[in-house]
Amino acid sequence: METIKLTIDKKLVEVEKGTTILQAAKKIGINIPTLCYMNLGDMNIENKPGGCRVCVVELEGRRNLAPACATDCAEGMVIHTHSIRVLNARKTVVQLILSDHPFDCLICAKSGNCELQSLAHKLGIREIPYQGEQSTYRKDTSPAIIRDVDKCIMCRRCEVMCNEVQTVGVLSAINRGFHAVVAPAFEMNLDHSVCTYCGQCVNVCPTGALTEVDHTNQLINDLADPEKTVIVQTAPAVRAALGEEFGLEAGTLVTGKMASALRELGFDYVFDTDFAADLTIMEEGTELLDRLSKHLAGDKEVKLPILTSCCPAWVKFFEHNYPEMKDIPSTARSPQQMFGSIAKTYFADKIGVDRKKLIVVSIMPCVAKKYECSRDEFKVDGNPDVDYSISTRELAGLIKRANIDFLSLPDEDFDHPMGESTGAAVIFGTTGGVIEAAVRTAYEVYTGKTLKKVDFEELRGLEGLRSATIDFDGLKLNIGIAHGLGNARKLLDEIKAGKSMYHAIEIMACPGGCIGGGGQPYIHGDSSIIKARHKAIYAEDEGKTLRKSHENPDIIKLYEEFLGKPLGEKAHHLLHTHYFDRKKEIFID
Amino acid sequence: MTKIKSLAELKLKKEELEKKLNLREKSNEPDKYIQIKVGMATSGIASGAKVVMDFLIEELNKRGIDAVVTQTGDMGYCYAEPTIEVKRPGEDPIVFGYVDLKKADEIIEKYLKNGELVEGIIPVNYESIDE
Amino acid sequence: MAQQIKMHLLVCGGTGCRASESDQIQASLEHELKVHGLENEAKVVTTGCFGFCEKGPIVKVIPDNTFYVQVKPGDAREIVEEHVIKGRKVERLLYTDPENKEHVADSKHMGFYRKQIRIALRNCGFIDPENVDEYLARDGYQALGKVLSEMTPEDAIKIIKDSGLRGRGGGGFPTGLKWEITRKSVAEKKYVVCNADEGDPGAFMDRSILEGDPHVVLEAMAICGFAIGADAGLIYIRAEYPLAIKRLKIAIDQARNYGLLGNDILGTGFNFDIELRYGAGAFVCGEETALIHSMEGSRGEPTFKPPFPSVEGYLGKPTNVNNVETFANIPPIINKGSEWFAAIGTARAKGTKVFALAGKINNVGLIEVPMGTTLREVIFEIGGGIKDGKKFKAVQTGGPSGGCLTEKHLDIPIEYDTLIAAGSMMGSGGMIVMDEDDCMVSVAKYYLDFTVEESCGKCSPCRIGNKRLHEILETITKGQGTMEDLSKLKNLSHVIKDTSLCGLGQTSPNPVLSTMENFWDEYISHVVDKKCTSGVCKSLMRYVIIPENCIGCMACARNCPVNCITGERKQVHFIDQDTCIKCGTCLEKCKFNAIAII
Amino acid sequence: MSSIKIKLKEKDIAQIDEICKSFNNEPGELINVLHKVQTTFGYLPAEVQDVVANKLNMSVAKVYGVVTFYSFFTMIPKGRFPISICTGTACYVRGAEKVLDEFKKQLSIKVGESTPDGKFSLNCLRCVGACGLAPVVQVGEKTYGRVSPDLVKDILKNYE
Repeated sequence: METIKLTIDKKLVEVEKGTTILQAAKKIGINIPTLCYMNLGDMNIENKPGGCRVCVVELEGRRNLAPACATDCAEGMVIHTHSIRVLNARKTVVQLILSDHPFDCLICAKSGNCELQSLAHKLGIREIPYQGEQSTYRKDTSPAIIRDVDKCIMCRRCEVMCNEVQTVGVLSAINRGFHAVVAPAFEMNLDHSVCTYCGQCVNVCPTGALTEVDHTNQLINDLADPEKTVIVQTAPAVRAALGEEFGLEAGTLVTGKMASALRELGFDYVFDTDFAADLTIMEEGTELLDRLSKHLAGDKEVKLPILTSCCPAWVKFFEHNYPEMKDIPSTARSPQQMFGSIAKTYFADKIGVDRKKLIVVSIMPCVAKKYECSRDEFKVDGNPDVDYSISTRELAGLIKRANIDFLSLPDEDFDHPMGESTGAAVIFGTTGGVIEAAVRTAYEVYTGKTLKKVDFEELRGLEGLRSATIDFDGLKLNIGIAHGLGNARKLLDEIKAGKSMYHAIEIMACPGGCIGGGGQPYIHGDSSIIKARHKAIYAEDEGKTLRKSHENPDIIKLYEEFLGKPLGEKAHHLLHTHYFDRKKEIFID
Repeated sequence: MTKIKSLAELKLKKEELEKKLNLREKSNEPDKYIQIKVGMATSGIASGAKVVMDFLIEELNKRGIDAVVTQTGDMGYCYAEPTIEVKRPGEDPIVFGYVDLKKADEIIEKYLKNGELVEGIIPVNYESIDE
Repeated sequence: MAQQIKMHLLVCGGTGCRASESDQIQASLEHELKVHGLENEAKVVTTGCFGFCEKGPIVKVIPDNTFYVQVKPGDAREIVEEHVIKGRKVERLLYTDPENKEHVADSKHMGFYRKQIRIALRNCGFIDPENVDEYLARDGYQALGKVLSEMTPEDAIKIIKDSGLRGRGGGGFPTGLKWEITRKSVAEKKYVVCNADEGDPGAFMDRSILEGDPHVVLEAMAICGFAIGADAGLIYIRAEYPLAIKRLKIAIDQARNYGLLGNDILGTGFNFDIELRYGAGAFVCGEETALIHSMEGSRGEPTFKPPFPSVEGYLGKPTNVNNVETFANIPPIINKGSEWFAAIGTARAKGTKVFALAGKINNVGLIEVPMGTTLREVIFEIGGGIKDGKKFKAVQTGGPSGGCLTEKHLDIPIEYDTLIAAGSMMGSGGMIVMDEDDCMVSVAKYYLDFTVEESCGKCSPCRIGNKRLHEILETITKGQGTMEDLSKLKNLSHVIKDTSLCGLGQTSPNPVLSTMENFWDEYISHVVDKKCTSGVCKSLMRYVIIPENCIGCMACARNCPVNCITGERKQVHFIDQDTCIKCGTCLEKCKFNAIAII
Repeated sequence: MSSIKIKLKEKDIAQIDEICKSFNNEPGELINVLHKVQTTFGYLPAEVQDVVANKLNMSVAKVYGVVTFYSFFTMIPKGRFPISICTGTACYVRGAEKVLDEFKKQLSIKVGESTPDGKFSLNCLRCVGACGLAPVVQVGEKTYGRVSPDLVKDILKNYE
């Protein structure tokens, strides 16, 4: 590999050809500030528009300043990252950005997590000499995401996520010059658009321009209401990330502390979505085997591959983009919704509470889940199965607000009956997990044999598109896995063209699966955090005594006492759903 | 239009076409060429100036002499019409009077080709009739 | 014997003259010739722009080079009856020399044309742009033939390099070097792009070339294609130029019919064809990366260079982008040789440059002069000096990216580096002349207004910084500026130049910096004295009554739209400054010079 | 930028379809397509952009992003007599701003707007290249040169 020698702030550094000044500086411990730049190296996502001009550096012999993020190193370069010229330019640029930014930091949802705020702090900005017109736009509140475009700084990260990574295409830079911002077509509201609410835009937004809808105040009121029984379910990916908000190293599992914090907050029952994940496997796995055997028997009516349906953003994505294939995904509801459905029937009966007085709250690594629980088909007489969903970030905020010293909390268990789960359910939290869990169960059901090894390494990893063939005792089952909607689109297009080789496909909207969900703690460009969460999920799985969904005793009991059998009538009614053609559902306002 | 299939064909084409543009090409740099001005006022036309002018243009072209033939208004020598002014490159202009076709032919053959003066020169003391 | 055509009546068919009904002049002339049975003796030819737009529409009579100005359709009869038939020039339509007030009959003797050397414009106003045969007659496509049949691509590049030709679009990058870099980029597909997105307000040289000589661009692009190894060309042209688009389309069809575009050009096996792409009103698309994104159907936002288009351009393929005027120089260079070209101009800038002269100048129009000609020659000799005998104040070169130069710069020779050294730039060749009535703060504000409107919004210094610059200038012209504003202007200007992503932002503060440098006093008088000496900034103007002259006729008071003038008949009147909207009606109505602006 | 709601007829959609097809439904031809469509409809209402996006298989957000980027494209229907005032530098220094102000005053509309009766719309454009005639005003296809503020009334009278 060809190397290049250059000088940065009087230090000599040798780097590979193709290294940017920003990377070279980092290598020798010089952290040049950036704002629009984003590099999620492990996920292969990069945003480098060179637009904010915060990372400019002085390059000897060059007429103007160079953006460190976009300029490749060249032999013999002499670079100054903090000369007076650079410092003045950088400060002025940030002052300019601030001059067209609302001054509501104190009450901004992003306060404390805002990259613009920390930058202003880092650069010691104490005044904004360039005052003038500020752009004003309408605030847009959807079921999951709030857009406050006044705070858009045109970093274009969300645009990259929405278009290049997710291929959803809701957001685009619009207008020109001073009025340029990122927005949906015609500045329409998100709920009129094809937005999937995956929340990847929220995850990368450096400011408060894109945030999730806040349900914490509603929760606080419900918890305080003596008339109401408030129960909670927590998704698997939450426990692998919540600790980050309390300064724990990424990948630290906080399952026990989380359970105890939820109890402290005042929930009447602390349950686990993992319980519902095991239930999902029972239904979805059975559906897979059912469709598979019919297909193998030559039934032309039965289509393969079967697609997972746990992810609400993914569901909305195919409803908008591939409605003609809406009979392909599994009809199984997501774990969140299965939980809600069982909670408001089986469990409500058990504790003798009317479903209207029973508040089911979910803690999700996701913002699309907020939208999912608002869907009409998940309501009974207008009462939702899951009342609302709280993101990992919101939960952390609540814990802090309630003066709970999270780190010194004891580890506690979930309540019964809906707190029992297996390792198969835990791995729902990461890409490949759902299908691995399904395979664990389907294998044993199909072959009648017990798996010697439950770990299917071939299904794991963080590659955006993966495939593996699992030997079901002679039946070669082709499995496809996609995370990130752009990758999903590739598999969908294959199916549409009749070229798909898969029997079953797992799709998760967010890169990394739920661990990289739109409701997770901000990673601020550090994709190694996703990796750490990924590891933690498998560690939790490994630590479980039960690792196959069909072995979950409370699930077995649930079928015995209440549901009957998987895909049975009651199960069909409570645990399955149907999909809508949303192709024409675009409104222009 | 037929396609031009080689550089040689393109050159031939140019030669053929440039004749049509000759008029403009020459007037662009008139000093490089013989300039002939034909007095074409009413009296001139009556006395046959137009015929002379047409003859000159036709014959110069036929005999391969590059010249710019323009018409001009009354030259002020009504008595001697038709009159023409001839200016060879780098030389002073000369005005001929009573130019009929025969005289025109003589002017072409003798003066234009070889610089030999012919009879019928009107002595003048100005540089050009236009200025 | 068949009558021979002995007279050509050239009618300008450029946009400017077309706007003054030159197409009707053409029709009337043709009609009159027919009426007089002269169709076989004289012919009417529509040409491109003569350059002398100030006095359009122009009709030029060949062979005697009679130059008729401001012709109306109704003048056709007189031209035919007097000039064509009787050989008498129509005196009243001749150009009048502003110096000696005499009619100039022959365009060769007009001051406007005397100092010009026309290379890029050589066919403009000379040939019928819709007739390929006229182009062929003037050595058209000979250069292409020569390159294809007798040269290697390297030979062609060498000639262009040796000629010293530099890009005429603004940056002045050596054209031959650009071609060489694109040639050396290895790819299975490459493109030649002609940048015809002329966006400088007040510049129209590219449009004139496209309208007056479209084939030269096609020929040059094909030559470039051969040199760099491309078989596809794209012309990115402003949609606001319908006439140029029409003529380009005709030219492309004609060239294809002759086999001068398409496959196996001139039997050499070389394939090259050209398509048009339309701009849609975005100045920034003159920047080559933005232009490429626009051609790809996206927002015309520039991207950071490198990679340069020569390496990674249209659809990710190596792309050579040159502007119209640059291309227009290529065929003559190939035909006449690099030495011929290099002999024109100065040591560092070869050849000629086309300028669009506009503003407060007598001869508005398009001119072409050798590099190194002085501003004084251009403005006072070719341009005929300042309109209405006013005093020259400044000349703005380089469009919104350039700066304002003053009296003291008049004798510098015009070339890329000297203009930059003087605080301006060549740009695409717009030259706007200003006189004593122009307020330089307002001029700077005008340009910033343009930049703010045309900024793409991608990078923050340009998006927000220019807006703030404009706002500060606005404050100053309103009389609310402070000295601190002036230092803010300076710092902001430097930072915007230093940090902006593309050429637009990197040069947009130039009008501010150059006016501050050259007209500091004017800024001070706006800020400190609250006065606009040119009388442009309304807020700084006060209409007052001169008591000695006021006879109390009440004309001003009666006509004041806001009734802010009071006073009894035969008494001195008074203008209430708080109510006055500075419309100037009183000044207009007063017959006694009793109203003054202070 | 919200626009007036319109309902597209079958034949309008067929027309857009045809235009897109003539460019092979190529997303890279978006700008050429929009030019053609705007020529056909006079402007680019949201519904039309939606159809274009659909036909070219691209996101309507991107189409809108392009439409709002280029000043040539408009989402507001132009008046029957669109008035464009050249504000290029040559026209500016020869008084275009005053002419523009007079038009605004006479028509009581701002730049980019149409009169309530849909008769006139007012726009600025950058240099039509007729700098010899500065200041220049175009009304539809007709160009007026050397316009001064007091000529504005007369120009408008031509369209009564």
